Amino acid sequence: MFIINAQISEKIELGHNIFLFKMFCPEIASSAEPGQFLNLRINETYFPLLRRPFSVCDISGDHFYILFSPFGEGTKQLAKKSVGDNIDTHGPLGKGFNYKGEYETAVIVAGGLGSAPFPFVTRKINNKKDIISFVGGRSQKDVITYGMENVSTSTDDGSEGFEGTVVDLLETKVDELKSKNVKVFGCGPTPMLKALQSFCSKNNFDCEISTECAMACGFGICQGCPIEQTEYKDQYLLVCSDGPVFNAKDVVL
Amino acid sequence: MFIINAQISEKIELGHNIFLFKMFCPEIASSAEPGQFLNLRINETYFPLLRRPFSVCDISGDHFYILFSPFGEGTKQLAKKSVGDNIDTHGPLGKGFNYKGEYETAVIVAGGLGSAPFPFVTRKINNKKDIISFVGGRSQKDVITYGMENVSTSTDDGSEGFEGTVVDLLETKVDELKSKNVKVFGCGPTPMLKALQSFCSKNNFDCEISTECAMACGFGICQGCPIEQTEYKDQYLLVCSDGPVFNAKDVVL
Amino acid sequence: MSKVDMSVQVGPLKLRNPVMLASGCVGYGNEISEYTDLNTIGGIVTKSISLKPRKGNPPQRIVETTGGMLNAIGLTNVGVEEFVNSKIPFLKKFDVPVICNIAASTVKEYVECTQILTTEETIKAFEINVSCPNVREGGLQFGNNVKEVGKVTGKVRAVTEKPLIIKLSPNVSYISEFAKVVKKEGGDAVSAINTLMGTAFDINTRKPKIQNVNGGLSGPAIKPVAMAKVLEISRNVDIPVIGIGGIMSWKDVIEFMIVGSSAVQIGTLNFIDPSAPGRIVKELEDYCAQNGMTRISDLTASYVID
Amino acid sequence: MSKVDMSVQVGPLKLRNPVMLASGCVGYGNEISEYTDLNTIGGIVTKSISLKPRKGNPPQRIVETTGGMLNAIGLTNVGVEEFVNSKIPFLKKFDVPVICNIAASTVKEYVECTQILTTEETIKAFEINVSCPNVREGGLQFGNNVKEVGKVTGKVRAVTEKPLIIKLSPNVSYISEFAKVVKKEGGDAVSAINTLMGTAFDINTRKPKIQNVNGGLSGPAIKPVAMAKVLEISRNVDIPVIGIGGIMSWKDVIEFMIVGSSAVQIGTLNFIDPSAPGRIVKELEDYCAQNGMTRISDLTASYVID
Ligand SMILES: Cc1cc2nc3c(=O)[nH]c(=O)nc-3n(C[C@H](O)[C@H](O)[C@H](O)COP(=O)(O)OP(=O)(O)OC[C@H]3O[C@@H](n4cnc5c(N)ncnc54)[C@H](O)[C@@H]3O)c2cc1C
Ligand SMILES: Cc1cc2nc3c(=O)[nH]c(=O)nc-3n(C[C@H](O)[C@H](O)[C@H](O)COP(=O)(O)OP(=O)(O)OC[C@H]3O[C@@H](n4cnc5c(N)ncnc54)[C@H](O)[C@@H]3O)c2cc1C
Ligand SMILES: Cc1cc2nc3c(=O)[nH]c(=O)nc-3n(C[C@H](O)[C@H](O)[C@H](O)COP(=O)(O)O)c2cc1C
Ligand SMILES: Cc1cc2nc3c(=O)[nH]c(=O)nc-3n(C[C@H](O)[C@H](O)[C@H](O)COP(=O)(O)O)c2cc1C
Ligand code: FES
Ligand code: FES
Repeated sequence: MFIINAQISEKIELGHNIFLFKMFCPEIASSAEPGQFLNLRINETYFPLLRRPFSVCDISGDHFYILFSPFGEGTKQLAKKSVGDNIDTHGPLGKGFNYKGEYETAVIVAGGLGSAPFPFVTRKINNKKDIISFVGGRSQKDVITYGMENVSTSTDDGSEGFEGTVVDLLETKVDELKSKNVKVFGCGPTPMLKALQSFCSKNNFDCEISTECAMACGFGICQGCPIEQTEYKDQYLLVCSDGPVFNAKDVVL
Repeated sequence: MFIINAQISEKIELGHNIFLFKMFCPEIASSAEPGQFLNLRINETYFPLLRRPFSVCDISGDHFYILFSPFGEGTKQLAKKSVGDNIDTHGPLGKGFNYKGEYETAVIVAGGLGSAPFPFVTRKINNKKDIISFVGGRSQKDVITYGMENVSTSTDDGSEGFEGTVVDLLETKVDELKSKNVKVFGCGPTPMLKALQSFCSKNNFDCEISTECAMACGFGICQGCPIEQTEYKDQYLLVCSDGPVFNAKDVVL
Repeated sequence: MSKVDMSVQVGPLKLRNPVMLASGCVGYGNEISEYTDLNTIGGIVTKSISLKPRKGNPPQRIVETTGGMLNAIGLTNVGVEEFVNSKIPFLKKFDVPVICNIAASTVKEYVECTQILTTEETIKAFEINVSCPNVREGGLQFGNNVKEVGKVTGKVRAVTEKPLIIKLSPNVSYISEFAKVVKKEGGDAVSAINTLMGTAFDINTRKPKIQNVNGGLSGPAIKPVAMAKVLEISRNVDIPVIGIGGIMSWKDVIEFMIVGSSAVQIGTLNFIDPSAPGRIVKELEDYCAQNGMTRISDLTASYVID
Repeated sequence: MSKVDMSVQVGPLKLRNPVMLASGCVGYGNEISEYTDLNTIGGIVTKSISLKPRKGNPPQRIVETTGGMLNAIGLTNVGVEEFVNSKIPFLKKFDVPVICNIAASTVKEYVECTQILTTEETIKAFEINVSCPNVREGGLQFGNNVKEVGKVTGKVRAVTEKPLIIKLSPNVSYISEFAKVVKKEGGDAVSAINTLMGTAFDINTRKPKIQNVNGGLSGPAIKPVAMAKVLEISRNVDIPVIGIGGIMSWKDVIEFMIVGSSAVQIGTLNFIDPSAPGRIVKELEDYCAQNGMTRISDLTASYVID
């Protein structure tokens, strides 16, 4: 784990208010795993005070990518940064996706900004397993398919792809999925992850989800990010250090 | 008085860590008087929380100038701004120099960043009265003579001009000054203003000084900036609205 | 957009909207009236008035801290007489409820002040400042002592029929105990909070940055503390609360109302942007309209706690 | 540059330098040891330990505020037994004074915990947390009640010879009253301050942003309040103070020492920059050397007040 300056080397606007930053940082680029995250100090002042977590979106050579949308104070300030600016970065942090296993087909399920970790996951799995990706959003502009393979889309308002949630879309493909030896990888808002969790449980699909929680430290020292366990109720797990990726069976959302 | 965006149209580095910003703002440019100040909101966040006061350094057409040195949090952030950036500006505020009067020769005395208001004062007086300027600093790099006329300099370490304080320098010219009908205009650190005050009192020179005080509001509503009166001891004056310029006879430093 | 009823009731005091200007942060209204039309705001609370004029503390009185500021003004004010003669006439020109804030060093002085001022028609209510942390003789002991606060409330109540608001100190363990005694002694409402006690030192001179050593902390830094105090009162005592502390936007006003405020006061923000109060009133109205609310007062104590 | 004596004495407890890591902000030292060499800091205070393991509060436990953060962890901890079995062995590997922080709901539980742990050689001192604002049964009533704090101090004193530090609540009017009773009952030092009580609400859901409703405010926003509390104790009670609250840099450490701290603790800053404590130690040493100081402890209570 590093606390290190990463320099913005490219600033790409992927779509309406969706930013992709390419950051130069060999240390992180060479050590990050898919599903891990980086905790960024937005600036040197105390506004915002705490770091902000972002998934490792992708890695290429000495660079890592992050993908985000200006939303609150921190992400708004981040969006205003320019090429050449340095950002104090803590990471790679947390436990990522267990993408290696025995399965044949990776089923990627992303909602909104939940697409962020999947370009890197896709790059790692590609050519080793089949990939089917399902990407949902509220509306067309919220559907982020950057860096993903074999994509079907859904929108709540029907402005693109299937009309309904991404898990509704998944339901329509359940027979096809059942015919394969799949492993599901999900990331998105908690209600979506809940739906995905019960969909996978019902259909007995192995499923890993990347969860979110307000964080203070991002590396296990503040106890700020508890998540309830399915089995062992006496103790929470920590999203930042036991996760953010968990097997869907192990946690209560 | 306005609360209005002023846009940086030029950013000049006058010397080692001394900045001159040219700001586009017709409303302020057309209404400011020499010795008044502007209260700048450094950014939209609460870091820093309060505005920061800067003298109107000069006016030209639709522009005003400010002169400053990165020093604390606010001025450091200000120094990082770029041409094109807007700065939320409150002003013009306070009472400026009474430069019109009956005198023949204006004697300008500035210490360090106390030079800030004098380019504008000089522009206003020039061609109407004689001007003699005395500019002091700790060392050569602290002597700011920008926009001033007929300048003698002093430094504490003797690295430029007279070796000693600017008031020491003034002392050496006392006979010459006494032979004229002078009015003294001073701005600089409080110890310098004190020395100037007693110098002028001793020699019976009419003298106006621009004072400094920590401020919260800058326009008379917080009572944060008191200055003791010479005569009427029951009540303070306010630096921001009764000043910042006072007749040296009227206030206790 | 439908018309929203922006008026609120703080006990017997009716305001056209919940946004008031806090004591000590708008002087006597003159300067701020150039930036915010006083006819559009809910009310203005004057700088604390005492029986005799007060010079206040020597400089330095102000220092900025992270997300806040310390002040030790020392209740500089013109005194009751000058207030009546020169400040009230200005405020009379506006159609805005004037709440007169009173500070004193003894119960007797609080009573005398109120007695003199209660006949002034322009004054629509009193706010009794029992909580100024910067005056050595008075203030602190009152504000942190339940019995004294009760006594001041009762005695002042006896000499005025006008709405009586007690402004509470946050530098106590259980602020609701103070709100309880205010209610018991006939107070109509409480204001919460005044500033938190704080200090800052210069590491080179080793001297306090403000001459009075301690000052009162205000600004967004204290908002979470102020919110908790308002909520504590709201959950434990049936008395209207005026929420104060670190309000910087219309969102903060809503948040303060949700935890129990009937109205709010804006302090430090006026120094940074004196046009903010007027703008916030408009933004609140837009918010209510957009959310299909008919009365802003429905927000008061609308918190949802499992 | 001449060699500076960086050591400080907190009552009977000698530290190699004044920079300690605050309870609850460094877990049990494992994670932070990757960023700051524990052998270089003054001391580490463990997360509050209770007799039995505690699950703590449900999420959301954290929310950021202006210049600060609210937390309501709820004293999540592994309990005394697991602490001894699995956490102490790790800390044993370092040459750093371990101060064991204890939290409990009853005086009896404080005593039992201390009794069990006092035999652990690795533990060099106890810090008794009488001031956690997030635990409903315990904590608050102790911390805001002078008698209870006195009682806890006396009873715990009776069962340990090790240096005994009481960590005080800031949510009181006169913190020096608490320091006085600690001294009287045989406590060796006080830590000031724990977090301020605060809250924040979501204006859309109208629910508290943290599940526990109230949380503890920490970070630079509270520094002026913490400074005033330390100064109050230092001016009124002859007992060593460990200053805590919003320290973000070496300058803040100096400021806390000037107003009376013998040592300090760093909390929230660890979350933002876990390498800061080690760096601050170096920066302090440079500052002292550059200013021709021979002993950093000379800074303690070196304030100049006219
Ligand atoms: C492990 C992890 C990985 C993440 N990866 C990405 C990513 O790749 N791209 C991306 O855009 N975002 C990502 N996020 C979310 C991102 O961290 C938040 O959007 C960001 O912290 C918001 O900061 P802000 O200052 O803009 O908003 P703030 O001003 O901090 O927040 C605005 C509002 O949103 C709420 N909020 C803030 N963060 C969260 C959260 N995590 N969950 C729920 N509510 C929240 C706040 O309470 C507040 O009410 C990730 C979060 C986690 C925990
Ligand atoms: C009427 C007026 C006109 C001014 N004009 C100019 C100008 O033209 N150019 C210029 O460079 N500066 C000017 N100043 C001073 C300028 O406002 C301060 O330098 C600035 O506020 C510092 O802000 P900062 O955030 O950089 O420093 P901060 O971080 O706020 O301050 C750093 C340290 O300096 C102290 N400090 C801050 N301001 C003052 C002050 N005014 N007096 C004494 N100590 C202070 C603080 O207490 C703190 O300890 C003027 C001040 C006044 C009152
Ligand atoms: C400079 C200043 C002066 C103040 N003077 C008074 C006063 O005279 N009487 C009073 O009751 N409160 C006074 N206050 C307290 C404010 O009215 C308010 O309670 C406090 O500042 C918190 O609100 P804020 O965070 O919005 O500023 C003063 C506050 C400041 C900052
Ligand atoms: C997330 C968090 C958890 C904390 N847990 C404890 C604790 O278990 N015991 C305790 O005595 N103090 C606890 N504290 C209080 C800190 O030790 C410290 O007193 C406080 O945070 C102020 O210091 P700071 O502003 O440097 O963070 C905790 C603080 C935070 C932010
Ligand atoms: S965010 Fe601090 S422990 Fe997870
Ligand atoms: S700075 Fe507020 S009155 Fe002068």
